[in-house]
Amino acid sequence: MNSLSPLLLLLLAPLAAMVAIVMKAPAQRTAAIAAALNLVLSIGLLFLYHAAQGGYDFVMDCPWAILPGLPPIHFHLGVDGISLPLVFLTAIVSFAAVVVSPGNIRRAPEYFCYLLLMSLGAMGAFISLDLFFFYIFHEFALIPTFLLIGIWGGQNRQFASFQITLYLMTGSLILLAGLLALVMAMPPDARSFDITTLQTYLSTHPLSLASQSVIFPLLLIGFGILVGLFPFHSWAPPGYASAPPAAAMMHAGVLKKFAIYGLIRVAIPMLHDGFEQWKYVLLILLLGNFIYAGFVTLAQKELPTMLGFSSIMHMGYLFLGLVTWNVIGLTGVVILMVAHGLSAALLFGLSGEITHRSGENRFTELGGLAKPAPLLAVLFSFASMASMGVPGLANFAGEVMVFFGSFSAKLIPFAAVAIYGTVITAIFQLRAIKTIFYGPIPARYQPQSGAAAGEATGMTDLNTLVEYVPFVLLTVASLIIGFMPFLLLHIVEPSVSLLPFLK
Amino acid sequence: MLSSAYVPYLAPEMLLTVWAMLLLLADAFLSLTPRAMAALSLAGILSATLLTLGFNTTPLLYWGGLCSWDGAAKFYHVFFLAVAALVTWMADDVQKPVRSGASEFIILPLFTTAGLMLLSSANDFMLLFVALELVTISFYILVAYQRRSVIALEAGVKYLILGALSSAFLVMGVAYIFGLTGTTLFTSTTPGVDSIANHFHNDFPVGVAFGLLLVLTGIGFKIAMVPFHSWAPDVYEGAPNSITAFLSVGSKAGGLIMLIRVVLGVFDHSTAAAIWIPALSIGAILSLILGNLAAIPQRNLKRLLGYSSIGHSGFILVAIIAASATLTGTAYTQSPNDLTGQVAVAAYLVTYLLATFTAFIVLAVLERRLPGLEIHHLAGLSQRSPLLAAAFALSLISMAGVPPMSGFIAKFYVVLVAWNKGLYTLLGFTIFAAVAALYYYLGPIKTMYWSEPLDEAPIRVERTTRHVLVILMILLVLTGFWAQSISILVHNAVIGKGVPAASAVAVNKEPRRKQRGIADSE
Amino acid sequence: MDITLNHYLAVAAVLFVIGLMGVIVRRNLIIIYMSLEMMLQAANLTLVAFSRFNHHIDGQIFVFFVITVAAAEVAVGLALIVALYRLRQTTQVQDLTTLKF
Amino acid sequence: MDLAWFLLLAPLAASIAILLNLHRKPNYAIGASVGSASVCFLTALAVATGAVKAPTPFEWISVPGLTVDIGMILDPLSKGMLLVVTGVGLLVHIFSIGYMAHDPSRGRFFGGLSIFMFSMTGIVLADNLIMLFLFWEGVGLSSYLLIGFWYEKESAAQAANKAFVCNRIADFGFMLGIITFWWIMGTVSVDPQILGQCYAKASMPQFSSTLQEWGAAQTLILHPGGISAHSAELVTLMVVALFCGCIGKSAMFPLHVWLPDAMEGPTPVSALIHAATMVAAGVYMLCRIYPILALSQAGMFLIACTGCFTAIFAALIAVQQNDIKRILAYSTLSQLGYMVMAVGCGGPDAAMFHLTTHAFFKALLFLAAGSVIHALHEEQDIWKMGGLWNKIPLTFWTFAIGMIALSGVPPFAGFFSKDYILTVAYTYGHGFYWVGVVTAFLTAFYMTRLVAVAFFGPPRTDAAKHPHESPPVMTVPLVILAVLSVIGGWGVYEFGIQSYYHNWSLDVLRDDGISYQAPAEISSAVPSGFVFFGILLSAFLYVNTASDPLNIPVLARKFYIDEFYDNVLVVLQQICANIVAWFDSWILEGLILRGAAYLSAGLGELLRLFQTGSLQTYAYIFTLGGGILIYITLFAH
Repeated sequence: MNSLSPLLLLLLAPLAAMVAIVMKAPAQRTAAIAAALNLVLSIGLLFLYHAAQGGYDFVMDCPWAILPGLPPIHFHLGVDGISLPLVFLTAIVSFAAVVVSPGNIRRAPEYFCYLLLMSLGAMGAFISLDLFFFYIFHEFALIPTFLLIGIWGGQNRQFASFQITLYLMTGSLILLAGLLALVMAMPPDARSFDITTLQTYLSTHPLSLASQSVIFPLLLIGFGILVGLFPFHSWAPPGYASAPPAAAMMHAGVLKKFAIYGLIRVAIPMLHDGFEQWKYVLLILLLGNFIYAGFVTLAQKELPTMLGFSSIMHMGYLFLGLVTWNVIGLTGVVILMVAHGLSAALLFGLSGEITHRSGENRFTELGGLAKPAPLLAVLFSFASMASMGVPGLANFAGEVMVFFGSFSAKLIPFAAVAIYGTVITAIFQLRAIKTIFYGPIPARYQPQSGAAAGEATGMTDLNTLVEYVPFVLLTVASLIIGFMPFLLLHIVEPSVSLLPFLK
Repeated sequence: MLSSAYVPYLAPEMLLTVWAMLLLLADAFLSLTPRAMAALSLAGILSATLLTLGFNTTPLLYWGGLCSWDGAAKFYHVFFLAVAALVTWMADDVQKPVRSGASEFIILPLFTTAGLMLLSSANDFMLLFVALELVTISFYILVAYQRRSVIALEAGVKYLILGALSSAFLVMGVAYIFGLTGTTLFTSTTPGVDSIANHFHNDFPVGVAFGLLLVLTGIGFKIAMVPFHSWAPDVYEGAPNSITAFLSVGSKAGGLIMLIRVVLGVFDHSTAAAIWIPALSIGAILSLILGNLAAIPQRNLKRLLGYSSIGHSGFILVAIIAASATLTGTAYTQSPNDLTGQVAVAAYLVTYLLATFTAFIVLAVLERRLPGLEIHHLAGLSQRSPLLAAAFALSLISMAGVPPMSGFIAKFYVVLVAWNKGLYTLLGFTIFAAVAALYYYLGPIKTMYWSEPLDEAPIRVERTTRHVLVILMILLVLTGFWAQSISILVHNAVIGKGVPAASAVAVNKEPRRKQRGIADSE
Repeated sequence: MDITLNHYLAVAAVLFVIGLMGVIVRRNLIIIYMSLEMMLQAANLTLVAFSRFNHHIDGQIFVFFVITVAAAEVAVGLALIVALYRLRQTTQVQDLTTLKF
Repeated sequence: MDLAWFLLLAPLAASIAILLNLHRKPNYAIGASVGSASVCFLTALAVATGAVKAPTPFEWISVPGLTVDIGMILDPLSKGMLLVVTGVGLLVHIFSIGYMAHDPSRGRFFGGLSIFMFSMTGIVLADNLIMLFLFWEGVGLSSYLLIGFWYEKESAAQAANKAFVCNRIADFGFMLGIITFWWIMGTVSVDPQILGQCYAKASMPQFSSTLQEWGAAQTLILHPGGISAHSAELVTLMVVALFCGCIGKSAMFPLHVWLPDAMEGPTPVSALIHAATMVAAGVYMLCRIYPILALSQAGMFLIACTGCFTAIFAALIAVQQNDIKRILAYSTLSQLGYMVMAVGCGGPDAAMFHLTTHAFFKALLFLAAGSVIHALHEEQDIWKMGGLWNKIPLTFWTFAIGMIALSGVPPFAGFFSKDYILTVAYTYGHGFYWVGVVTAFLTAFYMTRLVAVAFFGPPRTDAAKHPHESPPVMTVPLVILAVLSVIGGWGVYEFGIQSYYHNWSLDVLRDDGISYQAPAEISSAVPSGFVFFGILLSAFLYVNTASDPLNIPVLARKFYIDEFYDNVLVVLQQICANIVAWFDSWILEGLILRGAAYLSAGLGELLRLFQTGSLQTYAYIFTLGGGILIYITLFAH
């Protein structure tokens, strides 16, 4: 299967846009066009994918490199029902992130290049079927994240950018050690970097329990750091709080999903005995995500940090779904990844707008913004409802399947905690809506009559098409999946059913 | 013993030396411009390179066994010539104020390079010592070349004293090894001829161990291994940029090939390995920790790179330890080439060369434009000169080992070989050091990209410099992403140790035990 | 009393250590440099002794190389020290501490 | 396409249209909303007559082992409920046209109503628990939006949050229940036939001892996954968990606190959502899954107790409230308690019967109260009214009819349904019966108090002196509801609401003496006597008084439940949150992470101190280091 794959376009579009931007093309427009192309393409792929039979489609495989001491590396692209939704997620969030960014941002060409690079990295990681590229592509995003937070970030950006970069680098290195260990622990003639080959081989010839129980925790910690598994979550809230909205959208919405995807694709199917052995640890840790992060979220006094912790908390659902390792739970995980990506991107984007327009992100100082900014209020409410798992928005479909799956796996107390998580989420999200949008309007957010008001900023709503289209797009996507989850399920479920060791 | 058939292998060194002498004479009698001198010098380097490339890599000994020729020798020859080319170009193009009319700054590196090349194929402690001193003495001059600068002179003197000290240790060590084995020859192609490798298979006298450790002290100085590292930060800071790069890459590589030839070529059997593996492990761990941690508070860029260079030595030492055949591991056998520690070292050096020269070219350019080379002087560089900022950032990121830069591949290899050999403790330190390294490499990037420039004036970069930088940047990314490019370069960089003359066809994969069997049967 | 190899080695070791001590404790660069030469000579003595007692000529050849190289080193070294003196009017090591930390 | 889908699509389309654009054009929004409600009602009529059949369901979620349809059940239960919802809904829509006429944001208001109609019909029609939960949350959402309609008011925003969070807490249990249901049954469908089969399964055990089951529940909690899916404890657990949903939605004790606060919303909302329909959804849900509930005696007992307690508890509080809407809200709580008690006592038909009549008269009471409030320019304190009976006669008379119906005076609707419940309760246990009777007395008492204080006596404020009668668009719905409140309970032979539901229950349930018992024949004279006594006593106390002759702070302060929640539970939770957050930022991130970072940097500072710049130090380090290295490798291992 050496023919070219449409997936290649997904990588080429941002690449071409970056080159164009370096060649002095108008930055935001070019980036937006590339992102839009990707979005259209990924939607097209959703329809073209041979959903019914599952498995990989749009495969392209060409030998890439033979490194000494390593099995051959292939440039192997392909998507199945698990990665395709994530490709869509990447495309839509990238588009939103590009469009949301202010066009007159300083040093625009650099900014959009970094954003595109993040998008490229995430996209590449999801469509790669070779461990080497799977890993490398994800790392593409590390330095752009550092720079985006550092250059265009908000308060405390220096500390946050260093912390997020170093922490994630640590995670990546541990992950690298784990992946290497995985490949190297195989008998020499069976070693491969190819994910499909590895899956086939390891599902029939599992590694010895001893090596599995050493390698799995490496992968778990590596991926766990990247996704913010308790107690490795400390990088996320300050990082997201300081990041420019677009970067936070990309990272919280998309890049974090890489780790969950990695656990589904690599760690658990390939090291299933190790997983069985360590899953109780994972269960304890995910309780930490729910309860600990949930309580920390309740105590936050600023919107962005609250969202940061809440996104940590919601990773608990994904982990719970993973632990079930049955079709229902895993399908739920995939749906929920997309759903959480959309809602997190929305929330971070809107939080950026609120902070930008009101000049404030502390709950004590905000209030009554629904009057001057009704559209913002509506969209934020939608996003919060999605995050709370209100039916009709995408998250509910995923969460409910995770709950069902975990019952099916007899993880009843954990399911109970997870369901209780929706209560905690409701408490803090509703409180956020209330304090930001409801109540009397502080005088300084009254719409300004005269333009000469100086520094006193009248609160403005999302006015132009460009301002609200990205948010509306994300909301509509969430609503469509929420109302019609079967659209996505048809794609996801057959591929999930092909995973090995399903219970 | 002297077989003229093998003389051509020495031709590149000879060519360089003779050419350098001719150039010195020409400088005395003709009034050549420095540019012409540099062009001539580069021409010499180019011809030496072409010569070297013409040789195949079949391992053999020549010159009566004083020199060896193998994949490693060829690789390091080319490597040093590449370094020399860059140094010469830098000396002419971006280091104008340093050379200040005198041509020795351009010509001396030729001698150094010849010495390094000789070092990479030495098979005898005597030759090794002479080659090493050729390198060291020419470096004394180069480091202190700006003799009106206090800093440069101070650096030169420090390098001089400590270098001489390490030479003394080295000679003393060699004396003991010689005394207890009766020879200075590493290995021999002829069973009848005495060589060090033919001794000590069952017992390993303390005296030889002592000698070996003294030799390691001398080599440790060259590669800036802790605790013999003290010179590095000071000399890096004081020397001209091109020379710092030369020291950092060339001299370090010279020390490493020396180390490989000694510990892997001669002393790589279980009783001796029990001596040097712990010693190098301690050195590696200390280098990783000290180099990377002490770099964190540094404010001077050259000094920072000096400390980081110590850290890099730590990484490479891990690979050398993993290269020991006495450690058993689970290497992958299906790929056409084995990944051995030696290959990892070579790969590391290639990526290190790219990154280091990129960094020092940028620093050399900036030296003339900025009030100093402290980190804070870089403020806003990305706006004053996007090219310089990008080049410097890429080189730092590569040194930090962030994918997909070429430095990642190097670290990847190191991790891989260490993993294969089960060196988990060293691996742990490696990962810790990598994170700490990222910390201080991010610092200058931060300053270049975030901080507001103190001076808005754009920095113009000359055309040649620009082109060289762009090429280096492309290589930095390309070699990382198309990782095979490095492996093509380095897959042969393996010493052909102890190959019996009878089967001179040989391969580097010849099992160790077999050689020992031959030696035992004598 | 027979003078054995060990005696030579001992003398050489003592010389070496004296030289080393000189490098460490003396403050004048010239003296330090002389101490370094003493260390090299200690090595040479070792080489010659081994050569003599083991009946290998290689060691003595090596000594010539060492002497030659040391001479070259001294030439460069002294030139450096002179240059330093001309610039700073000192050859004391404690004055050479611009580069530190 | 099946016509029945219009029940869902019409309000959905209206709400989307209003969300997208029409909220800026109130009159179009009203048109869309009222139009969609009319379509709903007409379709519901068609459905009820059997002209429209249930549509083909489509798969919403379908993975191996879990199938969730979107489909409809059209059985007597849902048809009856559908008529109530759409009928009362339409009336409230019409009433709102007048009531909200002066609010600039009324477009948004009608949008919320349409979302509500969409969700509520969804609940009624849902053929499985997940679909029911979907719409269940949907009504919660619309309730949240409408309670917080005047979001500038801090109290309204707070009340909206409270409502949502209380419902969420309950839904926590409900969701657990749904999933347990699926685990036991292998399906989430609530199709009566499927439930009937499960019910008939011989393997389904039945229990009578609560204590015995509590021990089993402990086993379950301590040993997760350690029991088989069909074990008895699990069934009880499932029943209790499912009942949790009802506790939230129907505002049973202890989650009743949100309903009185929900009165912050516009009055039509209170009438429709927080009195007539949405809060009754919990009861409807219990009736829908009644065959499953009946499997657990302990569960049923718990349901009956909760309902019974809430009934008398809320009635007691209502006695001392002064806000007209709050009195009605507590009355709603109390009546919901009745219904839940009826379900628990084995009379789902009684519950549904009361639900229907209650929808009529409580909607009536709220709308009439709205009319009063409208007339008095947003005055809600009954002690600031007075003497209204002849100034706004239409409102007064309809209100009075509602009050009489609620009190259970024969032959008004409330009398029949309440009597039926008491009968069921008597059959189940005499205690429940007597509590019910006392509640009936209290109901009569506080309703009479309300009417006496608000409508009789001298006007106590200026506003009360010059009220104005509401426009016809508001009074016509009142009249229609008043008529229904009078005749709603009547039954002639086999024709009437009571026998309608009775027939339904006989179809669904088996007569095995446990889940359904034929009601005992008791006289309705006793409760009626209590009711009359209550009315008379209250009239005696309250007609022509200027202040409340009773003064019972514990009732006026609602048994201090709100204070307990706000000052203990919420504060406790916040303290926990702050402690954990402190730990996170100071210990985990601060001490451990930054500690590691600072330690590294500090160590780096320390290490660079070796680099003194002195050549002699370097030589010393060189020698010493070399010596130590040699010593370690040669001698120390």
